[in-house]
Amino acid sequence: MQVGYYPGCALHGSSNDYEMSVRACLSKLQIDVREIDDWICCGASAAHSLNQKLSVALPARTLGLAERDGLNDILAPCPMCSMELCKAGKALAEDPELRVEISDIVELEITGKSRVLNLIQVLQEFGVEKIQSLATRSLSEFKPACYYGCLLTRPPKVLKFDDCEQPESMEKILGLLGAVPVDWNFKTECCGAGMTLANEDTVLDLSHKIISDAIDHGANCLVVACPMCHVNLDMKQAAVKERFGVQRDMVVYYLSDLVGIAMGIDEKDLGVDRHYVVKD
Amino acid sequence: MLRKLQNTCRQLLLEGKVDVVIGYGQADSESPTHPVFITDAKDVKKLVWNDKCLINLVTYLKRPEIKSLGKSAIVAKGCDERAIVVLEKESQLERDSVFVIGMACAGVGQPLLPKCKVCDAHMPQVADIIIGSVENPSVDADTRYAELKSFLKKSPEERHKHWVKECRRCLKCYACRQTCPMCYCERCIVDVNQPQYIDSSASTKGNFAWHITRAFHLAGRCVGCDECTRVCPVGIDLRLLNMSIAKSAEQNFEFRAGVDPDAKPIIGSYSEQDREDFIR
Amino acid sequence: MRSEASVASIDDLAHTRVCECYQCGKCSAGCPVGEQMDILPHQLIRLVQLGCLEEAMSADSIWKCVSCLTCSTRCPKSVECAGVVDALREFSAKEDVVSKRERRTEIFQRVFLENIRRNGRLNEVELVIVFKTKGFLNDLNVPLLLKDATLAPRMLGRGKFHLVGEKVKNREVVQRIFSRCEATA
Amino acid sequence: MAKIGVFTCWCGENIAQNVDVQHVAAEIAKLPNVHCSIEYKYMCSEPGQAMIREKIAAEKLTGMVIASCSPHMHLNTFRKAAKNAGLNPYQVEMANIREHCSWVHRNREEATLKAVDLVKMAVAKVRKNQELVPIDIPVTKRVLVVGGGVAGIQAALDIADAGYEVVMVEREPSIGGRMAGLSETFPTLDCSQCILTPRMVDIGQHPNITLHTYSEVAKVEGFIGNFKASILKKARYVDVNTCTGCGTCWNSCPSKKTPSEFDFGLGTRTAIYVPFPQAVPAKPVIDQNACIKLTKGKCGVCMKKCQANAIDFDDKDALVEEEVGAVIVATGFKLFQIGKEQDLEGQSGYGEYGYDKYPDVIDSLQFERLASASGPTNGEIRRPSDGKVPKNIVFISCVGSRDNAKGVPYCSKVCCMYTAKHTMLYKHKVHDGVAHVFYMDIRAGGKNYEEFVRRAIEQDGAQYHRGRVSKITEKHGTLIVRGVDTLAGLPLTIEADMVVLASAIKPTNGAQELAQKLNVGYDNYGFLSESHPKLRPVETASAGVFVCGACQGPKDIPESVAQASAAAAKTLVIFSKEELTRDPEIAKVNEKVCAGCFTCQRVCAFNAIEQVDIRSPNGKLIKRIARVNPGLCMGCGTCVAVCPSKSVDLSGTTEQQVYSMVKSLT
Amino acid sequence: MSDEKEQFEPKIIAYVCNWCTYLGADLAGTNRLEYPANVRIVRLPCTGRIDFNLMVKAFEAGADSVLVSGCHPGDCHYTTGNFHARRRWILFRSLLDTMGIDVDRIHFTWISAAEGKKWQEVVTDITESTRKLGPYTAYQRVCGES
Repeated sequence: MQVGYYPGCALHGSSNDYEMSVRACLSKLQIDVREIDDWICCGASAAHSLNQKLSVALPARTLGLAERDGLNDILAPCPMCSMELCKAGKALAEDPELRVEISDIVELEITGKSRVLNLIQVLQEFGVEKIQSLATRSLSEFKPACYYGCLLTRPPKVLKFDDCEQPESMEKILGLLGAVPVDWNFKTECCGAGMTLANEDTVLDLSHKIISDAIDHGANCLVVACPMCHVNLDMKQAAVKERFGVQRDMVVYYLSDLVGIAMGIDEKDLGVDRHYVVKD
Repeated sequence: MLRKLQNTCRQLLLEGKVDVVIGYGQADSESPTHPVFITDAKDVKKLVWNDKCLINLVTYLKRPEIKSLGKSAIVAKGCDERAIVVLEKESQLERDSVFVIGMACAGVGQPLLPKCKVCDAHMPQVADIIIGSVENPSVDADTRYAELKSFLKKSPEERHKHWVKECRRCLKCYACRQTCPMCYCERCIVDVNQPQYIDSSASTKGNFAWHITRAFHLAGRCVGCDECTRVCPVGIDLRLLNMSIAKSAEQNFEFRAGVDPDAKPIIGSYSEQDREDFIR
Repeated sequence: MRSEASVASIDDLAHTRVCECYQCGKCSAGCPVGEQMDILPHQLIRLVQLGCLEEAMSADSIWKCVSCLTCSTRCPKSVECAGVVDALREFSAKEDVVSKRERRTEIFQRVFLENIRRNGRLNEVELVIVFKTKGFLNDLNVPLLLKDATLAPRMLGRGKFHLVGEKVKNREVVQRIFSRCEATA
Repeated sequence: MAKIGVFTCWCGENIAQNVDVQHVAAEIAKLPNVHCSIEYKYMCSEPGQAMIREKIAAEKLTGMVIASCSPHMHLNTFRKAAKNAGLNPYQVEMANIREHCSWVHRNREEATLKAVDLVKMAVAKVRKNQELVPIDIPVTKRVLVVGGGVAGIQAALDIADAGYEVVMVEREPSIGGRMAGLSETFPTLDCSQCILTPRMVDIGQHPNITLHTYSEVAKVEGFIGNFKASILKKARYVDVNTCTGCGTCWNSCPSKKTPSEFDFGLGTRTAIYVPFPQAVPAKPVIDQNACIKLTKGKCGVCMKKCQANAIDFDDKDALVEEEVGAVIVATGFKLFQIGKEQDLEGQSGYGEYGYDKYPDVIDSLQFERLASASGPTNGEIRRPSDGKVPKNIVFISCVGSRDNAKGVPYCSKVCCMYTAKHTMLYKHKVHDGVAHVFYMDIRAGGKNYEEFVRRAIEQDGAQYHRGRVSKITEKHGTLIVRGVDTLAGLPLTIEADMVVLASAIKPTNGAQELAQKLNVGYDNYGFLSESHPKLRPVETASAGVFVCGACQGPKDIPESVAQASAAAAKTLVIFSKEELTRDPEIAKVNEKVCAGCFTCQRVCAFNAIEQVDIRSPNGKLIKRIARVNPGLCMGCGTCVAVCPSKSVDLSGTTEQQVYSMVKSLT
Repeated sequence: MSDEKEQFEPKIIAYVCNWCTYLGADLAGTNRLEYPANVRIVRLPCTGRIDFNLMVKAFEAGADSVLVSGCHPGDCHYTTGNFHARRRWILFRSLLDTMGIDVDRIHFTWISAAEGKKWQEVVTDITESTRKLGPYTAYQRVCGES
């Protein structure tokens, strides 16, 4: 089982704990992860804020590289990257003129045919049963509030993944591993995403709402599949606490953390110890 | 091929699958072929198959005297076969009341009949059994209607003169009607005298009206077997008239009579998008 | 694609037709940062419908937008609201009418892209430093300059901090892509 | 020997001015068969007609031509005159020498020449005219009414009261439809059941009405005046005739947990049940999926308890045939599904409103039940989750409606009104409560409607906010409604105890299938199509089939009732004669020469052509030929044009008539 | 003027449907819209009823031009008659063209009950264009022969 891999800047930067955990899981599942050679940044919100053309071209370059390496399925653990790649891919696949123009710009022939997957999709497609078979311990002590954020499901027309208002795919996976996900409200509400630096107030406010709703519904941890969400909910949790005073600390796991834990991977190898909020 | 043909027919008759076989017979290898109606398995040796088999035997299926013989098998070339498709569409025969022996045919007549030069039905399509095998060439519309095209190079006046000339020669023998597999009306319109649609006296006017009528009554039905032309004692080239409608049908409605058994007959169906550039 | 702001060029960029909006306000209702917006999403669309692009482009809210796509996702008329905001940002920056109060956000986006242009991938340390300086030069806001300074050591502690960021091998092509996109846009 | 009279009219100066009428008359007089040629000032005037009548009688005319105005103007006038004088009206032809001649040509000479030609043509035609008699089709004076809601009830009673038999088919165990479940009705706030139930009882007791409840239309054959409908009576397991409706059975039924359809799941019912107390018939049915006896084989308490021995567990579905002359479709509506599940291609639910997630988010029909005195809460507004009286309630209109993204672009028309009503009902019952309404536009066109909405706002203090709601979440049992007030330009978050969604109106299940059985058209959403949006609002493409109520489009009660009476009136027109008289100018097949290619059948827009087997006395098939059903033929003559052997002809415009007209111009 | 006497008056036969074009012509009358007196109308229920034989017959009867007119597509009183007609006309014209029959002498139009003006224009134009073409001697010669 082979899948192309697009870590994106975050996972090679401050969110390397996410990368550790993803890689640990996938290798345990014997999924051969092939990082796209010389991939470049997807441009994130900056690109589509300032230059639409760029917001297609940057992801297109990476897609082109993947196609060159013959990678049909690409895992992009960061939803922002994943969405930008999907969006560009769709646009290219549907608009021949654009395809010609962009291929010229990025100096690569692109079809836009390759499939871009987020972490959840990869786990669903390549391993739910496998995970169960490899599971060595039940996650029964975990009552996670699964947090999808914005870009795992949006825009639905492009991603066609899960229900964009009431998603359940994370709950399904974790449920199978013995965890008891709570039903709560803020699954798809935004945490402020890329505004962490540019507009912290927003981030703190939104993160607070999310964390406290999770607590209200009896969650004992949060589960995310997005580096930005993790930064805002984990790294910024102290600041949130300081400003709004939430009842208690919430450990924020990556989906791959819990899956890994279930399969008996050491928390260190998953990078869980690198989180800001840690279980005491 | 001939042996296989004869064996097939013998079996059909012996097993009582059919009561009569309509096929080609021939006095000697020099003389032209003629239709034979074989009801006794012993006689199958009378059947011949060679490039003198010009007749479209399908025309006999509509004859009451043949019908009265019971279930029939018919020897049909790919081009003749199309007539069966049309007759079935027009409720003139039930497909399973006829056993169609399709003959692979690369063309008949010495020299080759004009229709064979542009034939794309070397292999039968709907036959119950196909004897022999031969490459089925694809022929584009331009080639198919090439002769008409060159005729249309004449000015309207010349064309008119041409047909007036032809109509003067017409003997009103109605062989064109008799031989046409599609002419099955119990009372032909020329025989109606109240009102008199077509002047039945020997007049150019009447002949003119007749040939317009004959051609148009075949609109969307003529399969281009060209029998009308072949049997015309004075050699009027009626194919041009049949072709002009067939071409228009193919151009305007992507329709070719007898080619697609599932296609709606064009007289009796319509599309709201039919062209009307000529309508004010 | 048209290069100066107009209702048509905004429709083009956003792949939508603003004329389809019937002002139900669902976008504004669902916007996570609506409370902080001077001009609400549906009002932005209205301004574009009316052709009052100056007002729209110089609004704070287009920079408050966190691009969560909630508006576009829930729009009953499938108007690409977030796309329109992006288009407004692009034109606002190009025509230099960015609201004073929101310069920082625009600066951040620019710094981010410059960073990519140079390295092909994001160098976070560089991003933080350059953004902080440029941000400071913009508004001379000292507290903001010092904020998060404490984060750095904590991040280091967790090995989450690479002082030397990655660079892609083929950076020339990245730069060419940038210049070509800027040329055509 | 034909004796034709030609009457040329001056029409005062209208014709005479530009046409030399005397000359025309003189010229025509020379034609063969023309027995008399007369001109006169005003042929259509009484003296003119009198003269015509005299001539016909005196000269024993076999045909006549009136050369005057357009046949669209006076053909019928002169046909009547002929009839009164004993001449078959179809022996009358007209030459239009006014609209088509004197009025459009100034040159008198040319106009006169043309007039002569036109009259000649008419004479040539009339020579070939045949006597025609209007075709009479026997009418079965019974109507089938499909659907027992308020529309069906209205139509049925109108017709039954007029003295004709009605067969009513209702899918549910009781008639009453949606209206039976409503609390009070706008704009008068009168109790829905109080006005409807008496009408339901009338249906049950009316001597002219046969009622098939718990039944569906399986098949409909035939044509106007002569339909044959087969009706599927679903197994009821209760003999309606012997059952007294005493109630012992449902009071003793141990299976009590089934959610009540009538209360939209807000209450429960037993396995043997009447949907609601005022049901008609007041006889129960057994829900075979809930009944312990029918599912597990044991129990049968109801049978033991039943004094009347009305219960029969071996009951089976049955088909009954009904012959009717007309059909009225009144199948009504259902609500758009707000949750994830959708039944129509391209429609999707509102995950953002958490309808299937939060019990206190309900739809408008559920609210009607809560507000209804006969409802699960006896008319007290209590929320489903904990029975608490909601102090803050939010109503959201246009849920589904006008929402292209969810696949329902149209306006459901009644929501604005009933939402205003809901706020009033709520305020009248919960005086200290606050009712919020989120709306996009208020559509209150109708007598006393706008006033009604204003009353909700001004007197009962409903808080109206112009804007849609984006998301509903829940916190400690309170619903957090995130909306906007676009007029104030403010995002709005309201903490509500209950939310009511005004869900879009859709045609009820199976409406399309029924339409297909009746050859009635329907739109993308399954609403049945009327044959003309303005002038034929209750007629449909198939003659004798009428529509009324919400199955044709969103409608309120007054409209549905009005439309139902219209459908009844149209039906009574059909019933007003012993036989349907149809214009005899229709197609006819010459079966002797028809070759049976059935091209005519393919071009006929009215399915008027049938295939008929001609058999020898010993039953041997001779040939299959086409035959025209006079009940369906509309007389367009397209079949004539496509028949290669001219074996079909059109009475009134026969080939002979047309060709002799053309020939007369030679 | 003398040459006006000389001028050729074409004979035009018009086959029109009863529900649209015939009423359109009526309206032209009611509005007193003047046009040449060369047209002879044959009223038929529907363009669907108009067979190609009728057009041939018209020429045999000495028509210099034929006009066939009915309801606009979608407005047919019998819902689809004009659609079927249109399809036949498409095929028929190609046949006539091959036979060298002057297709400029067969005119097809859609004229609604409200288009009195259009009727006036169409008839005027056809009369004038036919006048230019001159009498249809070619066909009349055919009819002459025996």
